[in-house]
Amino acid sequence: MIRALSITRSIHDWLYSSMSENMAYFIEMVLIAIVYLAIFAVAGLFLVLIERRVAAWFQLRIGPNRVGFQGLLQTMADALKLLSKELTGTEKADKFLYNLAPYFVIITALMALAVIPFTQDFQAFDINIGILFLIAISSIGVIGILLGGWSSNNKFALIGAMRSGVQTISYELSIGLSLLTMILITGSLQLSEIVEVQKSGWLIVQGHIPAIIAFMIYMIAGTAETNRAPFDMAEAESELGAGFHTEYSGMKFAYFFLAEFINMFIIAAIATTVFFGAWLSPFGITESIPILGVFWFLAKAMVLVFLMMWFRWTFPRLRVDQLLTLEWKYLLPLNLMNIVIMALIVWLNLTIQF
Amino acid sequence: MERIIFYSIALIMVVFAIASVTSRKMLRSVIYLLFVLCGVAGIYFLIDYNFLAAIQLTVYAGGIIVLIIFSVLLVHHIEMQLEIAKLSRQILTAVACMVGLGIFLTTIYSHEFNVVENSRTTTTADIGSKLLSYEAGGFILPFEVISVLLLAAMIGAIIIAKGAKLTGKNDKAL
Amino acid sequence: MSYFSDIYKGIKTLLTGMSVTGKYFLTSRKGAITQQYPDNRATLKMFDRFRGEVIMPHDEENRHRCTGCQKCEIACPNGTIEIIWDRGIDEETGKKKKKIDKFVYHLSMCTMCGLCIDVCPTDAIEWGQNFENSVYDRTALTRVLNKPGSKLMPGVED
Amino acid sequence: MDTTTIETNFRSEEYFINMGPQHPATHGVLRLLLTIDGEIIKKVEPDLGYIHRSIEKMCERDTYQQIVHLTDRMDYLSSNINNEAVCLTVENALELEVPDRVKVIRTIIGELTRISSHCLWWGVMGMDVGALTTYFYGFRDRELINDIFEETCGARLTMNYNVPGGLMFDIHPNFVKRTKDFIAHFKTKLPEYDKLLTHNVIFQKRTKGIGILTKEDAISFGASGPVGRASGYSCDVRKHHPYSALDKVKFQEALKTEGDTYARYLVRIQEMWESLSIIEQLIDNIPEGEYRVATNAVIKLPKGEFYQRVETARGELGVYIISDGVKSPYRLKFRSPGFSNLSLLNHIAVGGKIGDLVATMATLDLVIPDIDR
Repeated sequence: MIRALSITRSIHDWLYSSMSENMAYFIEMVLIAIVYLAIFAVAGLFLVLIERRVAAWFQLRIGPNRVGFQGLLQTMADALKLLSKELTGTEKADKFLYNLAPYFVIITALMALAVIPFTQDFQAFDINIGILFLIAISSIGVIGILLGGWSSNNKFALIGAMRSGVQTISYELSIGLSLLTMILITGSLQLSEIVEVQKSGWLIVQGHIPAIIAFMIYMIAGTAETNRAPFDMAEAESELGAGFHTEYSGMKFAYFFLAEFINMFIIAAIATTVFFGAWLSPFGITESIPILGVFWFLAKAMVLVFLMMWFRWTFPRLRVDQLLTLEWKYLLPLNLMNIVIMALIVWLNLTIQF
Repeated sequence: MERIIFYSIALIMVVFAIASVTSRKMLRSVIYLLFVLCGVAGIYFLIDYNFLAAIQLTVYAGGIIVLIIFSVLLVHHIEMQLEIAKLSRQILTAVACMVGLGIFLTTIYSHEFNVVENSRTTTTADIGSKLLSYEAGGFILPFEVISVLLLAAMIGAIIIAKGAKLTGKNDKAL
Repeated sequence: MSYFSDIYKGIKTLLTGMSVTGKYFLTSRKGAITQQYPDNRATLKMFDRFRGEVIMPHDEENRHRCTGCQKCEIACPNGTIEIIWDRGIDEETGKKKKKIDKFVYHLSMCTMCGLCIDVCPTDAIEWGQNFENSVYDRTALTRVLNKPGSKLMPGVED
Repeated sequence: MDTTTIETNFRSEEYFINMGPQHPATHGVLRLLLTIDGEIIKKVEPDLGYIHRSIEKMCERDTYQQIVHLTDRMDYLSSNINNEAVCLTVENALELEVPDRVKVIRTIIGELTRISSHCLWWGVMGMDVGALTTYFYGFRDRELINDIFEETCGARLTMNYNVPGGLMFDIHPNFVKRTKDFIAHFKTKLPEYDKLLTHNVIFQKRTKGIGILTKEDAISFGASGPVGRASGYSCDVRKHHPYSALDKVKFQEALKTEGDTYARYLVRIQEMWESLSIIEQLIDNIPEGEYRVATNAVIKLPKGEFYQRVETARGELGVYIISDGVKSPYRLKFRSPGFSNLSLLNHIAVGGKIGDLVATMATLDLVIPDIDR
């Protein structure tokens, strides 16, 4: 739980002193859940705004700049608009699964957020198999998309869901293997330990060439995992209308939408943690001020998020069979080769350490 | 606190297990099953078997369930419902289930369970070295046998997938 | 070996594409091609030949140049123009003479083809610059172009 | 549901899907009835008529001056070329010789129209294969052309600048300067198009070897324009039956032999370069003189049949007029390029994936009003 930040410490003490242990425990859990929900909502809305502004700048436009200062409240207004919209649906849709699907997507995104080390001790759930947990959680998120596509009783949505399923199952391999490459250096799956190892140099520096290859594979697979262009097969608006969320409206659509952006942030956050030293400052310049770790973490994650946006607004979309070709013929063999090279490097002690 | 969590998870699992076998819509059954599996993972987390919990999520929830959903998606139309079985069969199944439950409960209640204080969590490194150890208590043989089995399954899958194409060469009509 | 060269070439072309969009991203401050339309009304100037709507200019003494010859009405493909005319007594000569009562212009039917203006022998009608024509009731788009009490400019018919 | 229906559902592999009339990839209200097996297309059936306005029938009511403005609304992306086609037909029928100035201006504006149409196509092509940014880059350059048009004739899209006998009014004094500015600007932007899309490995994978149309099929389906030329069918009306000032300029007909989606893409890119060179050859020496020959206020064509074809941005547009000597045609028929190009779709898209269909349709460059009229 959140320990080092002194305010949380005092809240913790006060809770345990003023009521029974179970009650305090329960309240603490609720508090943390609320904190993470807040992070989730703010980050989601903020990322949507960033995406729209960045897209506008790539496309020689201005972007939203009316609501609030420089359009800062634009997504808030959009969320309010979506909240007030009618929740439509198709006839003969499987209503239970149709309503359930968005929550799958959003809850898995939220759960993944829990293990991310924003800074020293700012991590809700420092589990000893952190990376594995992230992979496990991300594999559940796809169920929401599959369900949403199937239960809307729409053929375009069904095709979108199928594509998404195929894509996510394939690219999970690459994500796992490229992270595994880095695990060879750290020797631990625990995220806090992975950060600890990087105090003697970020992993992308420590592992040099294979680490860079692993990073590239990770970014490609991560973009595919979040269903973003150029891998947005599940939505593919010029082919399928809106893909799996064709029949969703109002807040249920917004859940899918927000989850996409949170997933993008999570992918960037994992990359930051595993490749770029999480909250560690470059060359240790702000070692003495631990709270700046949040800044460094977010800055690095934002750069990677920007990279993914750059991909999205530049590249054409792949076709569904080319998507699988890319994974099974290019990324996977390269990844396996890369693991062997990395193992050799770790074995021969060729890693670069400061 | 842990007791409360355990009982709530157990309740969820029981409810959804019953829902899973009684639902007449196939995909809904699968989703109920998914909740049961997630509940199992929750219990693993509760007793600090993190690795097993994550594996449970990856393999069962993320892998098997997705595959089942996928096959349901391929063959199942949204309006299709499973038939209700005949009354005689229903009774037969209920009796069989009751007998099974009875056996389990008697076994569980007749055995004395000792409460062991869980002092340390199993790390991945421990599990890895256990899997590759060939000393007493090592799992190298089953581990290797399973990998051979998986390889065989993979080759079989490839052959089934390629089958149509291989015969297609001779058959012009295809 | 073509496997690896394919990968290399692929990545290179992707990076070239990214450099193009990246360049525009960096110069985005001055490069925006969109207009902030309702805000820039004051500075927004249409080209002088812009076809917004048909207008009939009047001079300061409330006189127009339309003789009511109806050539525009005939030239219009859509029946946009309707001229209601009358025979009045000319003040100078005292003879009966054709003059317009109402020059009705149905903006909702106009396709801005310009044939009426092209065909007008006295240049009585011309293009206006207004393009903001949204109204709540389409009857508001039916306009009478000659102002009430307006007269024909002298010398036009000669 | 009983067991028999489950059996049939289980066995049916092909299913049927409605693409359109409201679908982002059909670029208008075109409805495609797709028969699909998984993602593979088994049959494409275009369903037309959602925006039919019976332009040809309306022409039988209108005078020849009035017909011109209706053609704006057919292929609205090459409206000026459509206008020119009608005017040329009428002028030929009247045996009216228009001044050189008119011919040159018509050609320049026609080529500008072609570039503007191809710019839009390029942007939309990128959007159809998933690169959304190209849309804005294409429109950025297209806006400059539209500005030229707006300054000269007052309208950006439905221009109606041609009248039988010449032009409605003379070009704007800024026309030459603006056009030259545009050429200079566009020459720096076209290589960017290549960097962004043409050379992109994903784009090439998406388009190469997709939707192949052989030369024989191109001829027998009546394909024209870039679609025909990408299959090696030399069908440029500007080259074979030059009209206006096109006999005075030198340009190359963009020809490719592959016949796939990528070839159609390349042909259009090359056509933009060729159009630029045509404009460059003409822009500096627009002859002085009249911009219009006086015609009768009511044009009456002599009895007979008249046909004129021009090359629009999409291909060959034919105007066929039967006149019985009165002020409106007895019958008027437009041979529109989009209609025959659309008829290819079932032939070349079958066997591809849904994504291929979208890419193929993008290179057919359909404008639905042109097909439906």
